[in-house]
Amino acid sequence: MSAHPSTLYSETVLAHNRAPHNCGCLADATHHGLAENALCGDRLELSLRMRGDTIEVAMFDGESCAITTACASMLTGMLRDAPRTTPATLRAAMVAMFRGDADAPGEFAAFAELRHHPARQRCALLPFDAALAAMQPKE
Amino acid sequence: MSAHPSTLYSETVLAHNRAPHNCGCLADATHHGLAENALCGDRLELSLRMRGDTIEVAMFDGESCAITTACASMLTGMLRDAPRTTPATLRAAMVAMFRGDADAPGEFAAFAELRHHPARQRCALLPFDAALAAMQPKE
Amino acid sequence: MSQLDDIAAIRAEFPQLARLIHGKPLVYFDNANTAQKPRAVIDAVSSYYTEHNANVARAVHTLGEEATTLYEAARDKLARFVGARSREEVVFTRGTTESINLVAYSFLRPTLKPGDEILVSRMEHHANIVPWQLIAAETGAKVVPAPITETGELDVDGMIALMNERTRLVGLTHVSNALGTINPVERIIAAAKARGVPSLIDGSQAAPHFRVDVAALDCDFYVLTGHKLFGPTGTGALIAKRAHLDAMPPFMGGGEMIRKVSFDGTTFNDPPHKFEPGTPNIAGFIGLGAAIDWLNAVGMDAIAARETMLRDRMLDALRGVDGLRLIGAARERAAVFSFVVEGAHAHDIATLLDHEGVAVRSGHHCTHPTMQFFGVPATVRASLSFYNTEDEIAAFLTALAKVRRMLA
Amino acid sequence: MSQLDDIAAIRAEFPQLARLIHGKPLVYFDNANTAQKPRAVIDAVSSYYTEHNANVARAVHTLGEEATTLYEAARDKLARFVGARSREEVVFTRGTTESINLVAYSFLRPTLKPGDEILVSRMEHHANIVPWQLIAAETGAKVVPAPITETGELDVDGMIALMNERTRLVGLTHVSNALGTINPVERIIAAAKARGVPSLIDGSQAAPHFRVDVAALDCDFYVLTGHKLFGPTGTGALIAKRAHLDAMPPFMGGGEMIRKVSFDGTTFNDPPHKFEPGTPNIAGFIGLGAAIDWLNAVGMDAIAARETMLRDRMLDALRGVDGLRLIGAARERAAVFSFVVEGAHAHDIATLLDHEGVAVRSGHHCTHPTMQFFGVPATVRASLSFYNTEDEIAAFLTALAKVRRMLA
Ligand SMILES: Cc1ncc(COP(=O)(O)O)c(C=O)c1O
Ligand SMILES: Cc1ncc(COP(=O)(O)O)c(C=O)c1O
Repeated sequence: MSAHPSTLYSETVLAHNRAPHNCGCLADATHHGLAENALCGDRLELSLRMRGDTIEVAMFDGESCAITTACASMLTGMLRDAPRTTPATLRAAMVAMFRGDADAPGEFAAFAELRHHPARQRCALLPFDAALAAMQPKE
Repeated sequence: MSAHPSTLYSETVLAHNRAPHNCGCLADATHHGLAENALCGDRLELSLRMRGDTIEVAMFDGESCAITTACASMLTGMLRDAPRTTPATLRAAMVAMFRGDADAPGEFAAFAELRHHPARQRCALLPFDAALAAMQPKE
Repeated sequence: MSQLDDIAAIRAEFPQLARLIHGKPLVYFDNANTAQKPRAVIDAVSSYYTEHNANVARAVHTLGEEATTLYEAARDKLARFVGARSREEVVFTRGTTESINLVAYSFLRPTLKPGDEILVSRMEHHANIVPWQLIAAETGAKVVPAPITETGELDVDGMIALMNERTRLVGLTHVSNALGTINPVERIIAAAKARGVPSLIDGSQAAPHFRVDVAALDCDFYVLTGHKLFGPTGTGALIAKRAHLDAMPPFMGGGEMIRKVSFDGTTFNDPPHKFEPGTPNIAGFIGLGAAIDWLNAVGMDAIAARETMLRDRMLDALRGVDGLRLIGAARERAAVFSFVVEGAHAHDIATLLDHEGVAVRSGHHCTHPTMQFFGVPATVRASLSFYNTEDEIAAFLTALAKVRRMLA
Repeated sequence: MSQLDDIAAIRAEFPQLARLIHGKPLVYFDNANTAQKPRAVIDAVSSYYTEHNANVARAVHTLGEEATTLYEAARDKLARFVGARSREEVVFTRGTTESINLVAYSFLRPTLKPGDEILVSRMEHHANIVPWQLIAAETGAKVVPAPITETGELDVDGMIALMNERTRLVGLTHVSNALGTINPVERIIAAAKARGVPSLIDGSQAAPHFRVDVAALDCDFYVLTGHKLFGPTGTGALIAKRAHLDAMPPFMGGGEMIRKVSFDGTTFNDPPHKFEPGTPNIAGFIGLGAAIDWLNAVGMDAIAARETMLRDRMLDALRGVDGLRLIGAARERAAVFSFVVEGAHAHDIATLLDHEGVAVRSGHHCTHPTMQFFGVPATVRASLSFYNTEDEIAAFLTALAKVRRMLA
């Protein structure tokens, strides 16, 4: 049931993990979102600066595995000046990819191997869930 | 695990079942005891006329299977003018026989095959239990 | 054309059907007690242990992923097999008995009050009586029996008449394990729903014999047991409406059913996992998945058709036996027959039939109240499945005649 | 001379150990999660289904008697294996989780009052925390955590100091599944007994590794799970003092646990059957019986000796790895090792080790409070069994080094 292993930890993923983009705390964030992974206890926080329906900047913070870290690194890159609908759209594309329906756009295709690792899929979805949590109306 | 089947329903057992001894209600009974078999819902009532520590007469009544009926027929025969300890002694001999330790005395040896039918052993013990229940101090 | 047309080939897939009992070919007529397993099920269990054995939902290694995938695939298969609205509605349990206790403890008990009523028919298996009695005794509620008729059918109007504002749940068996009666569960479910009363249907004896569609039935709870469905022992399911599962507190606590545990407070996982604490019977459910695949390949409609044929043959045959009294004469019935024979005790008949290779059950079939209703302590029960044959019915009749001669 | 001297022959009895993972030989170091099964167990399950399949304690036919005899023989075997005082003390359950819930529901809950305390250590598995939390939430009692030390050992005096007149039960794991610590359970049992407090010992991780003597321990309840004991999934036991089992009300209701059912009142069967309603995991327990036979033939003392050797080798090896922090440093310990590695996440290590054929667990091991105590969200856990080898330890180390290079 498992495909060739090396493709899960591709050079793309490992490189993002070694030197993640947009890692840290966004000082002038307007929105914060947290997502947790019950399986490993990982927590990922995403902070956004939004103007209207546009995400201007996104940064992430937290202890996380290479899959989560690389995915958060890619996502925060994609969210620069992106419409607020982007996290939901991309998450749906990821889930479709895990089902084997189609590849996710851009660098996210690096996670295609997760279709053979259901236990790790949650790791890649964590940054999306944190972004969605951030934009959830609070009170 | 099962031995030759025919020996369980031996001619001895079948004959007792066809024409059981001491079947009916003992008009001048001093003691009554009831035993039930949860597996099949059978009920067997044993009535005794006792004088001091001696069982003078025993009779049984109830709907029961051939094993129970034959055993009750034999037991009530053995209990005529028997000491009150007889049911307990004979019951222990039956249980020992089911374990394969030794044959039970007299006609009860006809039930030796029950050692290969644990689910039916309770059938043969029912008359003994009714007798013991009868002699149990009541109030 | 159905695979069942070549019944010898079908039987060859059930290794135990080839067994000899006291030197005679086994005639297995105790299917309502437990069913025999096709080779595909036995192999699925073995191959889990020889190739994929690992715990589920915990480890990220290959074996753990394989075991989890196989285990959760069984849930998908069962969900589709019984027409559940979603896989999340399927909670895996040890069997029907645990499924009903789960509903009793988690759904009903928390809000049960003195005077509340739980309405079940008088033809229920103990599993659909005793759990309710336990929680009733604790809370002051009571279990109300709904009437049945002399023919062993549910008195539908009588049961509906007993539904009132104190009724907190209606429980009914889809098919009676003691009488073979197929109950008009739709009517009872609809009547309960009209009164806002939740319903539980015991499908233990239905799922193995015909197509079940839980969504169409629209009952609140449907329960079944795997070992009667040609699957491994120690498997079963509760199929429940999602809203109930969301609202119900957990039954048992432990690993997997939680999201986060601390001594300051614990949060629970989503259904169905909320109700599946600890390591489940992984091999068993993988085997149950294989059983469902097997049944789908043969086709439940073909199975039902063949069983109807066997039922009619058996009914004709039994009606022709002198001094034999059938207990239960429902028009809608499965191939399950309880009977008593004049001058011969059920246990003696069962033991002596076994000496001829014929396996039937004798006793009360875990339905004391039903036996009491018919005034018999015990019956002999012959219950058939699709893999039984007309030749076996003939062998059974010959054996029964011989047994009666012995006991006469 | 022990059979374990020919470890290749022993390994050959465990078919799954021959598996390749990603083309590499499987190194199975996830034994604390679930154990692999010897051929004897797999065959016992299969042969039940191909030869003896029938329900237990119900039918008088040959198959029913065979199944019942095999099932009840497993109870005798387990009773002897753990040194129970009698077979009636052994209640079969789905596993440790159900065993503990049974004690919570039937033993403790009926008399639990607001302010009552249930004392368990901070190194318990969720299975020995959450069931108590559920009944505590319902009754107003509370679950009190007993302290552990930085070395991952129980603070015995600290735990004893927490026993008071409100303490209704003391629960403690015999061996920690997260840390490997072997607890001095005798001291806690004795202290509890001196105060009239019943004790429950979680033997899930003890029974597979060394000889357990429940009568000598003299705890009130001992629980274990079959799948970690080289037996089938869906099996386990509660071993309890007979007086408790006699006094406890039933947990779940259904068939077999009753003597007589009527709508006017129901009487219950004797222990252990009182606590085993419905059709049990028959095949599973027959397999568990085979596992115990197998363990007895090899000898628990030989197993314990070999595991001590493996434990020492593994400990030396792990201590030599730069940047690796062992979580738990108890002196009395099993061959279970939790660790974290600088700059590498537990999940990444586990997944990448799997790519080298090495199966370890990563995560919280169902012990959130223990993880919180050590301030780590997750660890990698390598847990060994007697069938593991020194070569596998070497392979594990090589793989770990490779994984760290990849993640660096
Ligand atoms: C110490 C301990 N207790 C309880 C359990 C729960 O056992 P099970 O999941 O078999 O019920 C486990 C294993 O997961 C364990 O290691
Ligand atoms: C109608 C019915 N309900 C419930 C049960 C109990 O099922 P299980 O023993 O598998 O829990 C049975 C079978 O024994 C049954 O026939």
